[in-house]
Amino acid sequence: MNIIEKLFPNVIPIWTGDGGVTQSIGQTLYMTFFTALIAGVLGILIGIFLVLTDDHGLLANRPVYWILDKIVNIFRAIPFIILLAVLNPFTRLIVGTGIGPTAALVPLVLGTTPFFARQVQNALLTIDPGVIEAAEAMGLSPAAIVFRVYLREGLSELIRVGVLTIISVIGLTAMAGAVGGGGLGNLAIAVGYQRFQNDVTWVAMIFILILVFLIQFIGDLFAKRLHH
Amino acid sequence: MNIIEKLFPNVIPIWTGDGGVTQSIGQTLYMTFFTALIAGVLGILIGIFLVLTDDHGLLANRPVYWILDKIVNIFRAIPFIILLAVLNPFTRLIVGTGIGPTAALVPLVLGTTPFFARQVQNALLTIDPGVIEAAEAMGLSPAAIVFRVYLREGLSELIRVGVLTIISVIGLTAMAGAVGGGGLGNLAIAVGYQRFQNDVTWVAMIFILILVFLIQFIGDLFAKRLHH
Amino acid sequence: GSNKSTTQTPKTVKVGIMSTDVEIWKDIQKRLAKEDVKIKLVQFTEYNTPNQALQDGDIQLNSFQHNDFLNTWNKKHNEKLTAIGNTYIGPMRAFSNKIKSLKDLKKGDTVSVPNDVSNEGRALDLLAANGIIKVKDVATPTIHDITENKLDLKITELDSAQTARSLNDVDAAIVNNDIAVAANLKPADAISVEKLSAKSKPWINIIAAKSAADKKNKTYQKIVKAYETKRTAKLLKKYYKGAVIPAW
Amino acid sequence: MAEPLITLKQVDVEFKEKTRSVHAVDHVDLTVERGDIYGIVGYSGAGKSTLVRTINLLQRPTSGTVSVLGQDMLKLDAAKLRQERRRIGMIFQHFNLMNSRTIADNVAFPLKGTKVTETTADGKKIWRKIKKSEINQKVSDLLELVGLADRATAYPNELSGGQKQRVGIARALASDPEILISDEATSALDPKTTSSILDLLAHLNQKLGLTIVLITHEMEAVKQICNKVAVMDEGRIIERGTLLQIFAQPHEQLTKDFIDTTIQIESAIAAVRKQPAVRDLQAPDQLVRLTYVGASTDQPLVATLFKTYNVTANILFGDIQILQGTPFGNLLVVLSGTQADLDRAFDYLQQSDVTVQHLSANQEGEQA
Amino acid sequence: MAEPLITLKQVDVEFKEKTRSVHAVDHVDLTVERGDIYGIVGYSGAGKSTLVRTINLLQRPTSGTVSVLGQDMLKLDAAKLRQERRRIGMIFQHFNLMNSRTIADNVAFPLKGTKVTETTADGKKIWRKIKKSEINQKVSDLLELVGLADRATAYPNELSGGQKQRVGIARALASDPEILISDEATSALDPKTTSSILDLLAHLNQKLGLTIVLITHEMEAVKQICNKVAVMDEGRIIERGTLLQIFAQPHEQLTKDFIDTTIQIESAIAAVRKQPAVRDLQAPDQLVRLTYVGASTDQPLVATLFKTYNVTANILFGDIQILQGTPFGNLLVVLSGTQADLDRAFDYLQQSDVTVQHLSANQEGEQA
Ligand SMILES: Nc1ncnc2c1ncn2[C@@H]1O[C@H](COP(=O)(O)OP(=O)(O)OP(=O)(O)O)[C@@H](O)[C@H]1O
Ligand SMILES: Nc1ncnc2c1ncn2[C@@H]1O[C@H](COP(=O)(O)OP(=O)(O)OP(=O)(O)O)[C@@H](O)[C@H]1O
Ligand SMILES: [Mg+2]
Ligand SMILES: [Mg+2]
Repeated sequence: MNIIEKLFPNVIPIWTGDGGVTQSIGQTLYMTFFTALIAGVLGILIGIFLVLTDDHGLLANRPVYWILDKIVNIFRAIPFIILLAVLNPFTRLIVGTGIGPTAALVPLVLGTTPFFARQVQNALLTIDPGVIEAAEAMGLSPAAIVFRVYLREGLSELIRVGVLTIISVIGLTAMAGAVGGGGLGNLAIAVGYQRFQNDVTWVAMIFILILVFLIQFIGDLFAKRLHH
Repeated sequence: MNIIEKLFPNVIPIWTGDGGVTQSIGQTLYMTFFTALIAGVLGILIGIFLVLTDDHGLLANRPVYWILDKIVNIFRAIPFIILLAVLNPFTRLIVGTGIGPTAALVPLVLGTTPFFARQVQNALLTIDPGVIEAAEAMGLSPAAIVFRVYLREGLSELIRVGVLTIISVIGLTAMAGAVGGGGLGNLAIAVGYQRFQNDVTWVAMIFILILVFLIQFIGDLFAKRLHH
Repeated sequence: GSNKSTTQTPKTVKVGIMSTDVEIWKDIQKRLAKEDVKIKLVQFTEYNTPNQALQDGDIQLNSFQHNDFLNTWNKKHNEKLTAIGNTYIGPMRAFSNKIKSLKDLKKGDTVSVPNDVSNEGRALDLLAANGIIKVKDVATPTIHDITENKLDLKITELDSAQTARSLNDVDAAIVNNDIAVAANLKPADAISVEKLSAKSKPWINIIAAKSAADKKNKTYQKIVKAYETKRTAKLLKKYYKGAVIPAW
Repeated sequence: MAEPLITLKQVDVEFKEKTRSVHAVDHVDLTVERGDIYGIVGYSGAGKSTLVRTINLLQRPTSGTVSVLGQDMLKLDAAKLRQERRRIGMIFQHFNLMNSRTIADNVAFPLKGTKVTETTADGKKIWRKIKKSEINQKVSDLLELVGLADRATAYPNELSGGQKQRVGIARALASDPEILISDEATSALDPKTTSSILDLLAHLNQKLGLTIVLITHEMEAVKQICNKVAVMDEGRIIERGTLLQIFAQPHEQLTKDFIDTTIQIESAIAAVRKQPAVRDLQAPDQLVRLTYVGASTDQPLVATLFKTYNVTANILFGDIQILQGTPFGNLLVVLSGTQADLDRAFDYLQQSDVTVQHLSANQEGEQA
Repeated sequence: MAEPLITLKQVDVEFKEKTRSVHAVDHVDLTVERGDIYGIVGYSGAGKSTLVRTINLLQRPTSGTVSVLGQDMLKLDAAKLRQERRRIGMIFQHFNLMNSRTIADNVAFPLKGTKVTETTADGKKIWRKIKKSEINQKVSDLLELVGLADRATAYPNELSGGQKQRVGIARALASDPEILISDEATSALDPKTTSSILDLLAHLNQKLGLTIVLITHEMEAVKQICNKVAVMDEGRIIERGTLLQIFAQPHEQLTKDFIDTTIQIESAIAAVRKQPAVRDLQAPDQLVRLTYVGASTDQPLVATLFKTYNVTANILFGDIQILQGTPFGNLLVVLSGTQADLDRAFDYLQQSDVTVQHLSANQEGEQA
């Protein structure tokens, strides 16, 4: 006990309680999970539409592609830290509050979705066009081709970019402190760094690392299972 | 002139000078360019080694892969904003100073490289193994296969992930203000947002958008050229 | 137009604070718990949000800013957030690893200042007060307001926490108080300290509520009273190591 | 039996490349009737794949009309087109299997969610979704047919080239199509497996009336099951007709070349010339090529030559094939006898509808 | 000519799948000598591709030794192995072209940066880097040879299946290998193109002594250029020998099946039975299959039967092929005559080394 107290003098007192370590872990998990969930669904949707509407796509449609593509670019262009700030009124409109982990979700989702959508697009473009063609020849509808071919054949690649994105989300949540979102990253900065309490930084970082490794491990596991 | 003065009352006075718009543009370009350059080279190197040393790779080597993989994960795990902060002593060691755009390069490179490396790895893994095998059968050395097959066959995919990464870098530079890196993102936040000068935010954002669209445009152009 | 809605006090009072004040407020939280006033602490790291949160009713009180910051915010947003009590004042200080006094600054030297609005203003004012530069007579000057810079100083704006860390990279760093405390910069080592005067009123930290009506809120008064005690003064001394001065 | 199922009219496909454009299909007319097994042959790059891909509009023609199963394909909306496509099975030259699914799942792929008719107790026909067990049954039957029952749970990456191709065949047949388009479906298969696959196709053709368009470069396959043949060259169909017409009376040089290659007549002639019996040939003995179709073989040709004309025929190379039940023969023989006997023998042969081509012994044969 | 270039000893390859393991190559011994064109045939999935991939160690064997060009391949370090591999050209079943390069660049690929010898004025041999112009010359020569000169600047995606395969062939030949491993290099090609590619290989074999290992399922190709053949089944080589041995005296049923398929003997027998001449056959007339190799055909067999034994032979189906210059015949004939004449005729045939197989007219032929 003594050693721990010596090594982590500043961590012990804030282990629990408001803004403490356990709460921060919860907040990071909360923000990461819901961002991954919502941005995951939206990103896959947009990514699929990008693939479907591009010039070689099943529903080739220049104007739609152009618009989608530009929207994705614009949102990707806005640095997250700015998004976090300027989105505040919009956030309040959507989730009813401008502060806290839930409020952080809005900029997180908006910052992550276009990034993930682009990755989904890249992932799906690597699928052999011959396979898509075979499905077309069987008379499958575009929706069926999306579900039964694109999402299936691209699954291991989607998992890979999914993991990449989730890890990026964890990085972004570190900035969520700006809107009171808390989380491990915020703990590391606001407490550990700004108050020169290195032990807090380390502990927060270790928990983030554990989280990242866990996600990568699970992702690799699934990807490997799908590798034939 | 009057309309411009009316629309951008706060922008005009800080158009030039220290921390002004033109300087910020320069700083963003400087940080983005050198980060892209250094992280680009390092990321491709690491990405290639990840591909070469993995179980199906030309130089399959579990321990090396394991170490590389974990290093990449660890650095990806650290949120950039923390990297920016805790890397300061290291930065001083490398570039001789802890503040300014050049000092920002160190965390930028360290934050971008593993991200890009992972993307490079994913990109190269989509290359048809048969082609690699053909090159092996011709007696090409692993180095030759890397340069003449991996980097060539994967080029359009590499450009795609490269663009994705550069745009992410632009997002990261927005945080470089913390170490005096300046840049458009910092201008938007530190001046525009914090001082409630919306016109500054908008102008900074527009320049960022122009930059992002330019990069995406050039990337698409090259990628399209390579699409056969 | 919902300025009067706060007469109804919620069971738990949410107080928005910065992490630097956690210990002080946790103590007050404990003390008030006995008096059946429940406080929930909401920590912020960014200086703009707590006021917005207060305005939106996401929190009921905040304690992180000084008068000037509050006034600026009110003006910009056309709101009427009100100070209901004073907490402390923390002066700006200049530190250096290289020189013993600001007067020793040479031509072309670098000085780092915080990059947030008020701290930057105070930092520049500190330099101006020492006759190093001249700035326009505005409430919170920025580097764009420097009218004379005889020494051609390079003034670098940094994240406020970074100023303390930049001591090896600059000839002098102007560090705001709470950062200096956290960075273990001893007040005694400062090569220059912001003068406290009537002019300092804007920089006195306060407890803010949504509207003037809240001044009469019994619970809030209890909280203010709990803050403005000797015990708090002792805690401030303890945690800030004498760097801040109680201002009630 | 003469109902046209596929009618291509003036179908044209042009690919634009950077510097040039490739006229892959050049104003082709083609009619395939119900029950046909229509072979399409031609050099590599002739436009065969591109042509058949216009049938189900995987390749939209630059111009021309495509009518399949009574529908003007180019006028159908997307949903209707999909419905039509379900009636057309396709075996791809490059297999196009889904790497993420097992063999069995690949074959089951077109079946999932389809409907089947069922006759209820009171004789009404109703549509219902296909049952999982029915799919499994069908898949295992098909895998059995193509000889891959034991690899059902393997993934395409774990298969040999020919095994992949067989999965493609099973998949194309799974949905009981009315038309089957087969793009070199047996090119990666050994002759035995090829033969059994072709037998399977012929069987489906006869039993279920499956109409087949068969691209192939194996003339053996054409001979084995096609009733009609079209020969493509540089985007055009330069010759077409029934199997026998094409084999017995080829008009175009290309067609002749193709047929000759199947019987390897050129190398045969070259080899034959090296044999002592030919090398030392003394006039009036001579080397001739005899080509005949049909009944001729019912008469003992060679025996008759000797019996009636006193001409000895030494068969050096022979290829007598059965095309749709009719024999089709190519013989390289040395005929020996007196000049007079030989002349009478030639007359007799001509009367018997046997084509005689004189190949003088020491020069190149007079191949047109 | 008897120098062994490739020696596989007890080579074994096992693939582990999730639930089972596939014994793709099962303790195979194989010796290929300099100048051989060694055909490897077998059913789809027999292990042919896997076997030849062990030659250049693209597939490392689970056990066994591989020695190529005098080197124990498994003992070489990486750099040495690469050097050896440069001497072995390989044509892949799935082409494996680089989509990012033009056809010409694909063919030039193995040449870039290689060295060539040059004899200086004073007769010394020196190594120098190959010149760009030399590469271009060679590439255009090769593309000319495979008939793709006009598509040099196209990309693989713009080619038909057969065209891609031809690019693969050109690429494999570009580096002047001493050994060529060809995995179904002509499977996607029409017979004419196939024939010309095989001629090209045979030419390279004769002129440059190129040793070739040729996986194929086209027995025509085997007949056309191979001097030796190995038959694979379920990972093992079940029969091997010279071309003539294999064709004339096949021991294994599988081998027989393969040969029979090339002459389509089974369908021929079936078709022949339907003809009037056979259907209405009256004893003692009978349908027989005559198989013979070599000189026999120098004697006018059928004519002799009639002249000497008074037996009329009606050839219903014939396949006389020239294998490496030697005729190899399969005839289905109806022999007519008295029983005594027939018996004497059979004796004569047997003495002449002609195998007689009696196919009674109305039952199934006694195929083992
Ligand atoms: N990577 C693999 N994993 C599992 N099994 C494999 C793998 N590669 C090949 N096989 C199996 O090994 C056996 C031999 O395959 P191989 O490719 O050598 O056959 P082949 O004789 O070349 O057949 P084909 O003529 O169809 O190309 C097959 O049963 C095949 O399914
Ligand atoms: N996408 C494309 N872009 C450009 N040219 C193409 C494209 N697809 C096919 N071609 C060209 O069109 C011609 C016809 O090709 P197609 O695939 O129809 O030939 P094929 O008769 O099927 O040949 P094979 O027997 O070799 O498969 C070829 O010259 C080919 O190079
Ligand atoms: Mg084709
Ligand atoms: Mg194979």
